[in-house]
Amino acid sequence: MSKKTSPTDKKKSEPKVPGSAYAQHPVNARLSRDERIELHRKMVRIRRFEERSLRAYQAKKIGGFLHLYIGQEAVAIGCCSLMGKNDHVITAYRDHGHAIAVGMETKPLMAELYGKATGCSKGKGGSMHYFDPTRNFWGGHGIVGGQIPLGTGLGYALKYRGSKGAVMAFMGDGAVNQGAVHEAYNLAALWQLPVVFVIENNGYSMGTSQARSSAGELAKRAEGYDMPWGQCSGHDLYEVRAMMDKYLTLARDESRPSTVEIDTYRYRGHSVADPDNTYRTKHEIEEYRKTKDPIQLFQDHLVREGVLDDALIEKIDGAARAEAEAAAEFAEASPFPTVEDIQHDVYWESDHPSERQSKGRLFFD
Amino acid sequence: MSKKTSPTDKKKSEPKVPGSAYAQHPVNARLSRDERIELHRKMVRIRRFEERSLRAYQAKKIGGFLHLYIGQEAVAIGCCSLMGKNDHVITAYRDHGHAIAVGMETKPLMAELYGKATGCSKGKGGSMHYFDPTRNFWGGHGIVGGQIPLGTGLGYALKYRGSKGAVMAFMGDGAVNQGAVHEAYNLAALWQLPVVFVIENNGYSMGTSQARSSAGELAKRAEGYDMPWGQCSGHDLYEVRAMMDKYLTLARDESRPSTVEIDTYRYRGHSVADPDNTYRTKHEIEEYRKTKDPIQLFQDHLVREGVLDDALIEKIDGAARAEAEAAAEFAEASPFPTVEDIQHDVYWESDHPSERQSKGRLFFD
Amino acid sequence: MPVISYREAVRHALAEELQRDENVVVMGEEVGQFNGAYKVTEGLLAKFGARRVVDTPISEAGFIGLGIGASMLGIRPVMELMFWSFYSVAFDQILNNAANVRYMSGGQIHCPIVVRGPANGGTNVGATHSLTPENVLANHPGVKVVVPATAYDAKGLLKSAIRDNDPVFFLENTMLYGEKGEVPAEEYLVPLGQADVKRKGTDLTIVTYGRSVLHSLAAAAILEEQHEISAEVVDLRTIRPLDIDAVLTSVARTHRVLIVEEQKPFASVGSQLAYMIQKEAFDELDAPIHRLATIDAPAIYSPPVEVEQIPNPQRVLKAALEALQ
Amino acid sequence: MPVISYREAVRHALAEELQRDENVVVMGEEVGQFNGAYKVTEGLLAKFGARRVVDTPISEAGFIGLGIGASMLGIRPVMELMFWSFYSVAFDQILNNAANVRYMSGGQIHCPIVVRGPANGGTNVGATHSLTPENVLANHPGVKVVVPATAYDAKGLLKSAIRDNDPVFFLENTMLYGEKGEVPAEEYLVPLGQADVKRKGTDLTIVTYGRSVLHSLAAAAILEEQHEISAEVVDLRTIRPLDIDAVLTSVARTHRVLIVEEQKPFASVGSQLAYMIQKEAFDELDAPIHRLATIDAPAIYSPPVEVEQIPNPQRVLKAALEALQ
Ligand SMILES: Cc1ncc(C[n+]2csc(CCOP(=O)(O)OP(=O)(O)O)c2C)c(N)n1
Ligand SMILES: Cc1ncc(C[n+]2csc(CCOP(=O)(O)OP(=O)(O)O)c2C)c(N)n1
Ligand SMILES: [Mg+2]
Ligand SMILES: [Mg+2]
Repeated sequence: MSKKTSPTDKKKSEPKVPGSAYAQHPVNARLSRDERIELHRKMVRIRRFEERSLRAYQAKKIGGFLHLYIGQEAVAIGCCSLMGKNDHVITAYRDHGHAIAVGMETKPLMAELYGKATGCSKGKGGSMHYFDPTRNFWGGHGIVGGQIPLGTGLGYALKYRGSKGAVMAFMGDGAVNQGAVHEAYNLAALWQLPVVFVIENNGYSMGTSQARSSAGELAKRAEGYDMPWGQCSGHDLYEVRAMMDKYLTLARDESRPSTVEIDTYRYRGHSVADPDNTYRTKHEIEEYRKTKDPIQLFQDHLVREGVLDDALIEKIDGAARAEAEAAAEFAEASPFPTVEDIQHDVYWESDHPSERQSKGRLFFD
Repeated sequence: MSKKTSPTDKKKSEPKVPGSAYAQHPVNARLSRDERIELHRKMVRIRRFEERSLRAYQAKKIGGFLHLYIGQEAVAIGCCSLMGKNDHVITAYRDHGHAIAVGMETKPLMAELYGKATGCSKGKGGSMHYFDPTRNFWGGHGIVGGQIPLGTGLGYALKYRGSKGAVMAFMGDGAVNQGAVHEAYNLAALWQLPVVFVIENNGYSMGTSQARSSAGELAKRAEGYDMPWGQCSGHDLYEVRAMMDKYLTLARDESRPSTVEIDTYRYRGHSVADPDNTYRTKHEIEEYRKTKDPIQLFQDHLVREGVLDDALIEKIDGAARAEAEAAAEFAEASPFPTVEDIQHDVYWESDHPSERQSKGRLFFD
Repeated sequence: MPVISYREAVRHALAEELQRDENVVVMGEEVGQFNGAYKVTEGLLAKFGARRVVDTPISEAGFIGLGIGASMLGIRPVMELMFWSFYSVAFDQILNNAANVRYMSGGQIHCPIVVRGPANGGTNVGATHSLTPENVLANHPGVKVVVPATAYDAKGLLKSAIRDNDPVFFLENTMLYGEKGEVPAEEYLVPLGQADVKRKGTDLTIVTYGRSVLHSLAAAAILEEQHEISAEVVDLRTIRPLDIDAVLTSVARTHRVLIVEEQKPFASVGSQLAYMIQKEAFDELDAPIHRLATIDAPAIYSPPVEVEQIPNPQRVLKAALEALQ
Repeated sequence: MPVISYREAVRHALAEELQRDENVVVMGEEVGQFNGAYKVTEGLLAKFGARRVVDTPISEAGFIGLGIGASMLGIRPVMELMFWSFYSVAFDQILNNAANVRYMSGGQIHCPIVVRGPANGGTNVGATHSLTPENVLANHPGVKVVVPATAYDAKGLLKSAIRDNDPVFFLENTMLYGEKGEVPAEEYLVPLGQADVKRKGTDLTIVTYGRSVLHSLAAAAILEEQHEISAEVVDLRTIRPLDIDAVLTSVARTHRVLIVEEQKPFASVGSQLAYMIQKEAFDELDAPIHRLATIDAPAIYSPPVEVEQIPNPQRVLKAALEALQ
């Protein structure tokens, strides 16, 4: 077993003084007051949305898996807040945060969890499969690591078209051990595609700690492909933005790929079904909550900066709770897909019968 | 496209003076006169065997693919000459050299190429699928990179049993870009399995130069898994042995995996069907032949050492030619499998009907 | 007889075989410390230790390939795929290496490996997590494919699978893990390749396997009660080897066939059965062979709709009545 | 009409579509500088340049996944698998991503990708290189599967495939690359999903596709000459969508069916056809549906034996006579 540094002692970049060392980074310094508030608001909206979805799950309104992002909000918000119009995002099944970060409405998101026809994927995808191509959001993918070649292909398309954009292809710390990820690394490095591979390292793949699943440092594997890489803490939203800005710029301006490993933490079990009692201590979770909660940390920054005060914090939180509740009501009131709907959205051609060119039977019984 | 060193300027370890810098390495110094001659003889036997097989292919005695190892002989012989009784070998489809190196007889090898029932795989495997488990030789595998997890599993079995042995899992320079290889690296490093991953870097995967297929240095990818790695020239048999001895010992004594990249060269096309005129110059091939031929280089060493003289060289060569001819005659005279044989060797159970435990139909029509 | 769950039955089979044979190793994602994603392997790590019960990274091609390699040297790995769906990333190892290496070596090698895990829909996990690959697996000569429907069968078949010298792919079902059944306290084996008539009948043969057996039995009960129709339910239990004789024997008595399977229809196990039945019992058939399969689309997430996409008792009932027309 | 080879027909289709649509990209191992492992793409790099004709590393999961991702943004990649057998390492990308992403997104995404390459036995390349996965592919709703037998069909179908907005898997055959046929000089398309009666007949319907069409035609000629039997040969051309009506029309005239396919038999395309024919034309059948498939074992290397393992004219002839008994 190779020696490992645990996520907790790896945070070399942790601020030593109150306030973020990264607040002055140009990408943060230039943020307006409203923009800062909006970043905070989005994190709060994710958290309240997910807490509400958890209650819906417990009430058996939601089937299948529900992988909560609670604790990781600064990663998706930090990264996606840097998106320009030619930037694209793809991620794994823990996708609620990214969906809200790219600007999706919470009503269709909640409806998707309820399996309703009004869901963002018409109730066909569920929690793991949020999509919104109109917002450059390409899912939501269930097979660990399987989205990474797709993301690399988005980068390929950008370069092919000459669009000056970047792709953020998110994955977990467990996903780096999928072969497809490495094949994609090599392709991106060999062809110099504008892709930032973002490893959201929350320390565990289900019940397996990083040390029990991966030899070596995760981001460092990029070196084997001559790819630049970085590591940062994902608790401080300013830090995420500072780090990602550099690699997104590298992708957009020089079409160079990179790997960025962002340390983060999930408070909840792997999915709602995970009893979460075999692989980490309650103490570990509490420590994170107390000292590194990304919403709390950023809120503190903004209070210190004079951007937020208690009243505004309350107001934002209340609105986020109300929004989550409204989303649940919308979901509840929406209709389920019909049995006929099962065979829609399978083929482009059968969804566009008047444009169909092929003949013959497409479906069998 | 990332900057690459071509195989020719990478041979930092090349001897500056006539004679091998590695002759004095203990693993070489301790070789008896007869052992040295045997090493030479085996390389010559490989080459004559393959030249004979090429003629048979041209005479349409052989079907499918024929991937010749000519030019790479010092790699298989150097590596396999270090095998102890608990050491195991697995490789890809370019497997004739390894088969002879582990001690397989050339008659069943040639018969296999002819598709005869007397072949080492009963005519079922062909050139790409030589096997001899009694000699710890686990094939001969056609899917690029697919043998590497298997080899890792051999190492797992050794460790599980507490056998002090090592596995050499060979692959080409193109194979490192298969996902399964990386998954195996991580497993071997994480679990500290006694496997040496040997990259036989002949500069090309089919018609694709290393620079066009792989970002970064090949062996260096091992670093991403905290695995020790080395590079050496594969033209000098002494050098191969010196390098491999170190990593085999690491595997046997400390159960540590490693990756060794051995620079080598194939004179022939990728397979006999490759016209070999789109991706490298005749000049490049001739240069290798003249200055780096592994048989010639080792022969020169042995002549300088007073171990070989012209008469003995002639005798060895003559015997190797005669052996190849005898193998071809054996192959020619042997029977083909029958149509009934098609369904033998599919299931252990149907091959052992008296021990069969299952019921029902195993084969369909 | 003790009544235990399907989950426990699988666990007991694993424990007994771990106990019996030092070469048996249980390996997979989360099988040890986490006690199994579906708790099938609960307690095995504590009992047998980390040498025999091994947690792996998320590298299905890597660790299944590793298991195949180890099996060539006599280890008997029982690999858990958290979902059989993930065979998609290990396809080459499973179906080129495990299935072919004996053949390509002219019979010199065999691979006593078991790959097991759930393969089913009905839990709203969407298109990529609901593959039911028994047809794809069984298409490849060299492998064996088992799909047990009950606790009794699961235990007896898994023990046979682990002792088998060929690669055996064992397809469980998350919807069955909690189902209970009588399982003898003493050791027993169920041989691979032997079908089981789960209900006797005279008017219609329902050929099925896996969870669809339960749906078929439920439908058969309704057929009896409400329609005075006597349906025979033949549970294949094993797809390859296939007990076609049991099927033909039943057809020779009922002359009508409905195949029920939780599969996408095109080139399914049911297609194969239909071909064989009409070929080998043409004159016995009074009507076309009918089939009820999963509605032909990727698995939908929406919970109440997914219930209608896969076989369920009402769908079986309807199909049975159609088959009898 | 010009007579060109199947290989040239495929190449012309690629060239014409590269010319027509700036979004078409040809990608795969050795397709560019090496001119293609089987020389299908010869000259395309020289003509269209490295932006449109792209050599890849040996990373099928990686580059096909990349192609799928690019197709979501409107690129129309035509990916070459050097052998379709190598789908084994890209299975997840092909059958979880390309096949499902439209569905899982509720129809927001489509993947206009083509994956093409040879899928056949008969060239003595052994078990791992001789997969014929049309049944496995077509089992997955969301994809289309094409298996052309002639130069004319190959060109017309490939052009349709490239213009199709769904993922199309196009299975060629190394044994056919050198076969010549008439191909119009002017542009034409053959729609996917339309079978072609390659020979008219009255006594027996031979349903087949791919290279087996040629064997079936050869056998039909012998049947006519030596046995006075008139066999109709229906070439499916496309497996999914399936022109089942063409098959049923023929069966309604001949009342006897032989299916010929170069596939492992269990759960093959032929199984599916048999199910459908007996279901939809039960009363038209005068005898059981027969099937001739590859002899059920991994592909043997030995050249003269492999000829006997896969369908060939003599095996088709024998099977046809049996089907007529
Ligand atoms: C190929 C594959 N194997 C296994 C799984 C089951 N699985 C889903 S998530 C997961 C853990 C992934 O951990 P990580 O990549 O760290 O992401 P995180 O859940 O922490 O966000 C596993 C094993 C899967 N979905 N796909
Ligand atoms: C998965 C897979 N993809 C493609 C091929 C076709 N193929 C066979 S050998 C080869 C080149 C391999 O090159 P390398 O690994 O450098 O080995 P070398 O031939 O030089 O010994 C290719 C592309 C294959 N057999 N398997
Ligand atoms: Mg994680
Ligand atoms: Mg090479």
